[in-house]
Amino acid sequence: MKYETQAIAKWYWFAALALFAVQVLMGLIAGYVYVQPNFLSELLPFNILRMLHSNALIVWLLLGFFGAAYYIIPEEAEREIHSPAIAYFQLILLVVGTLGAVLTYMFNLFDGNPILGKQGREFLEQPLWVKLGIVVAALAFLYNITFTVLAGRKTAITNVLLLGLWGIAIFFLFGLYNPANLVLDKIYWWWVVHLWVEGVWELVMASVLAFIMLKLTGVDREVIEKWLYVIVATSLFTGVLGTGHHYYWIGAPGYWTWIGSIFSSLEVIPFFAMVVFTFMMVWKGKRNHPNKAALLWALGCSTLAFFGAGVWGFMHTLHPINYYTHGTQVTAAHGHLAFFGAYVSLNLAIMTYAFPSIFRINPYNQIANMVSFWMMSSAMAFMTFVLTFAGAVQTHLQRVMGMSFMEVQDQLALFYWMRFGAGVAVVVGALIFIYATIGPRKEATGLEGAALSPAE
Amino acid sequence: MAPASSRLLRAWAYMMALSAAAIPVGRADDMRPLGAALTLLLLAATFMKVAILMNHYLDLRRAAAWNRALRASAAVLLIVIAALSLIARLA
Amino acid sequence: MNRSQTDPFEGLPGHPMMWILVGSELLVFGGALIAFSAARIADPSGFQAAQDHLDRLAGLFNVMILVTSGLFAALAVEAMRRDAPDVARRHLAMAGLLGFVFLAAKGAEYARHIADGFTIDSGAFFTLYYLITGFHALHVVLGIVILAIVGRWPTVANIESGAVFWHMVDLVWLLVFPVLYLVR
Amino acid sequence: MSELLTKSAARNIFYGGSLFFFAIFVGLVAHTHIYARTVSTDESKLTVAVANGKHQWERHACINCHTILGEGAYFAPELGNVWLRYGGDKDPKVAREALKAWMLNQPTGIPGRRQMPKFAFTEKELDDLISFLEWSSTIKTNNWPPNNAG
Repeated sequence: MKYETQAIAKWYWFAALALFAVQVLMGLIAGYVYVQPNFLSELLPFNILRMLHSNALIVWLLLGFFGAAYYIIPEEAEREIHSPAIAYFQLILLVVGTLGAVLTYMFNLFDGNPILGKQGREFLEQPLWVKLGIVVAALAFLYNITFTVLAGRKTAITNVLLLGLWGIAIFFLFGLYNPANLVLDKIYWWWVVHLWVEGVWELVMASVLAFIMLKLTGVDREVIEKWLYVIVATSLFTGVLGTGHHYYWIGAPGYWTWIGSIFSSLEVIPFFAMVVFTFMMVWKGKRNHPNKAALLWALGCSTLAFFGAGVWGFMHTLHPINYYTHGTQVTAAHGHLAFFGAYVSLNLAIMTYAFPSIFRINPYNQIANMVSFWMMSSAMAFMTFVLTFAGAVQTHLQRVMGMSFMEVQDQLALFYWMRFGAGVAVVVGALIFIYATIGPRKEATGLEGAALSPAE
Repeated sequence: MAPASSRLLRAWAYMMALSAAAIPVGRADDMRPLGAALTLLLLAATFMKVAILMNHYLDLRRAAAWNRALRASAAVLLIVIAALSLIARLA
Repeated sequence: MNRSQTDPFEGLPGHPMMWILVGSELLVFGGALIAFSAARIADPSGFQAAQDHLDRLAGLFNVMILVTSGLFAALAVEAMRRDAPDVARRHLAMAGLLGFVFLAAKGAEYARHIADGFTIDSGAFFTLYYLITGFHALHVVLGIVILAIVGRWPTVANIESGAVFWHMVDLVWLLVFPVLYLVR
Repeated sequence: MSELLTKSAARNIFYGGSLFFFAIFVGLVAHTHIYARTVSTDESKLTVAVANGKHQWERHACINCHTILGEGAYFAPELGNVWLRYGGDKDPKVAREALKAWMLNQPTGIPGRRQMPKFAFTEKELDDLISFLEWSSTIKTNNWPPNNAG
């Protein structure tokens, strides 16, 4: 850590990790409800569990991104953050909003109130006041970050990161638009959801990965930035019109079936480029950085994102296939590995890299951290396989044979038990990760004598 | 005229001639269906045009590996299209 | 331009980034033409009937327009390499002008289709026809803008980049024309 | 200097290309917007009751168990076509009563069955919610879902 204000990231990541724990725990309970449907059914019904699971995920990933920005920007711009006070104000705002949303969901506070009650559109359930709070927080953040960047050195990494973060804020605004016409609602809902996760979030992902590669491998900035532009260009060139794959069956014109199929098949390219990029940089790199765990997460991130977002996305994106698989467990399988690979791993990678330098100690508990990587990754991969099989069976029975939904679900019980088992492993892995990164501190084992340069 | 320019002019003339060949080969001036042979011939003429364009207009002569790779992908694309078109004739 | 020995973009004219754009576009159009050919299998006679409404000679005319326009773009690059920016600009203007001729001819075609009652909703053939040719026409528009930009700042690298894009637009039409208008 | 030029050119092509694709996207969505209001849905039937029904749908976070037009959670049945599954196109009265009875009887509490929560509906809210589902079943969805099972 070269700049004092980089430590702001620490607080964002503490909050993020707390929510990460909430997220996986809620996921685990929801997974248990799949196999024991009466569990908590009156106290905390499935819809509430699922909101908590998905909302906690989104918010902690965003907190992670904000933290990453506060950590990366000073080093790239060679400036302290414009205003640490604003950064902390923003964090408080987000934490208050998050707590407000969680309490609102759990106790159904202000039921039906247009400002204070929950707004149940998928992923955008936050009460209006929370949404507006997020907008204010985003504005504060962008003001803070933009002024830091403008005053300092401008690199491709800051450029792309900033563009991604601006995009996140701008597209979130479409979440405030909720027309009574369900089709219109869905069309613009995807402007938030798709243009986030398959658009601007990819910019954040690529730039953070580029930063990690720059620091860990010691490859020339020039080479890394060239790759960065290649990746983000292909992701926007394909991803924007790739939105079409969500417009197949929601009442949009038929031409989207073609646009969506063609462009979203190509959405795999940026993810493939990220795999090639990370492995090439590590292979070419001359630096032997001691933080092996961070390297593992970064390589795992690009690889799992390629499979989860790229391959599993492609698998059912062609409209003749999607006609049958749309809204089945195939989608759930893809969603889980894509989010874990692309964005969870990314956050855990930058945290693994940066926490030791923020704490000004050697990379510590690397072994535990790497154990958590393999545990979570293999469990997520297993979960993905299981849900894919479940989805294939469901597609056949329900969409081809015409069996009723609940009858089909009964046939899938075994898969859901296996998914629950995978969920247990993910939760344990997550807890190990949290312990390894921010648990009791001790010096690293097995790295004695290594020339450590935590600030790199 | 510079030699480079006359080379480009020659490339242009070839491409124009190959395009004009679409009238007899692709029966561009009538409605009769195209047989398998003419379809293949038409796509072959298209490939030649594409190869000339890559070589001279895009100036890929200077990047031999890229020239080969792009030409090969164009060939693969046209072969796939030809195969699909022939399947459609059978269907 | 400072390129190392192992640069994969070695030898390509123009900016490497332009080739990323061009590569993406070629994949998109390649995918679209494959999709078109595959969709024909489901309904060969419907495609044939729809295709008979196209003006094949108008499509061929536009091939020749773009091939000629491409010549001017290539000549512009040659001129710029000889350090003759004014000549290069004249050639670029010519290339762009022919781009407008292309658009006018394409527009007239569209107008006839619409007058005949064929829109983007008139079956798979016309949906794909409008998507592919419309998307291509927008590339012609973008190409004209790019030619104007590189003509405004005429360096060798800029004009090479602009010409690369323009040739890609030309190349795509060379492929689109036989597949959409002639193969039957 | 040439390095700087290269970098700014990379940025410009990236921005320009992205903007181009985004502009096309915006244009198509504009057309889609009009299409959604005039072709794929019948806005003349989008009454206050339907709009309020959508509000009820959201208020109770139905989408976090069910799907509608294939989007949502995958825990409970698709509801975009539930109106048709209950025969609402043939006998709307019977379908409406059956749907009402179903919702009022939740949760069933049957062990091993997925449970739908008890929602505090007024009679009118319940009616509006069903009107929303009825309206949703008329959306032209390119013939999705493949069959009645949803």
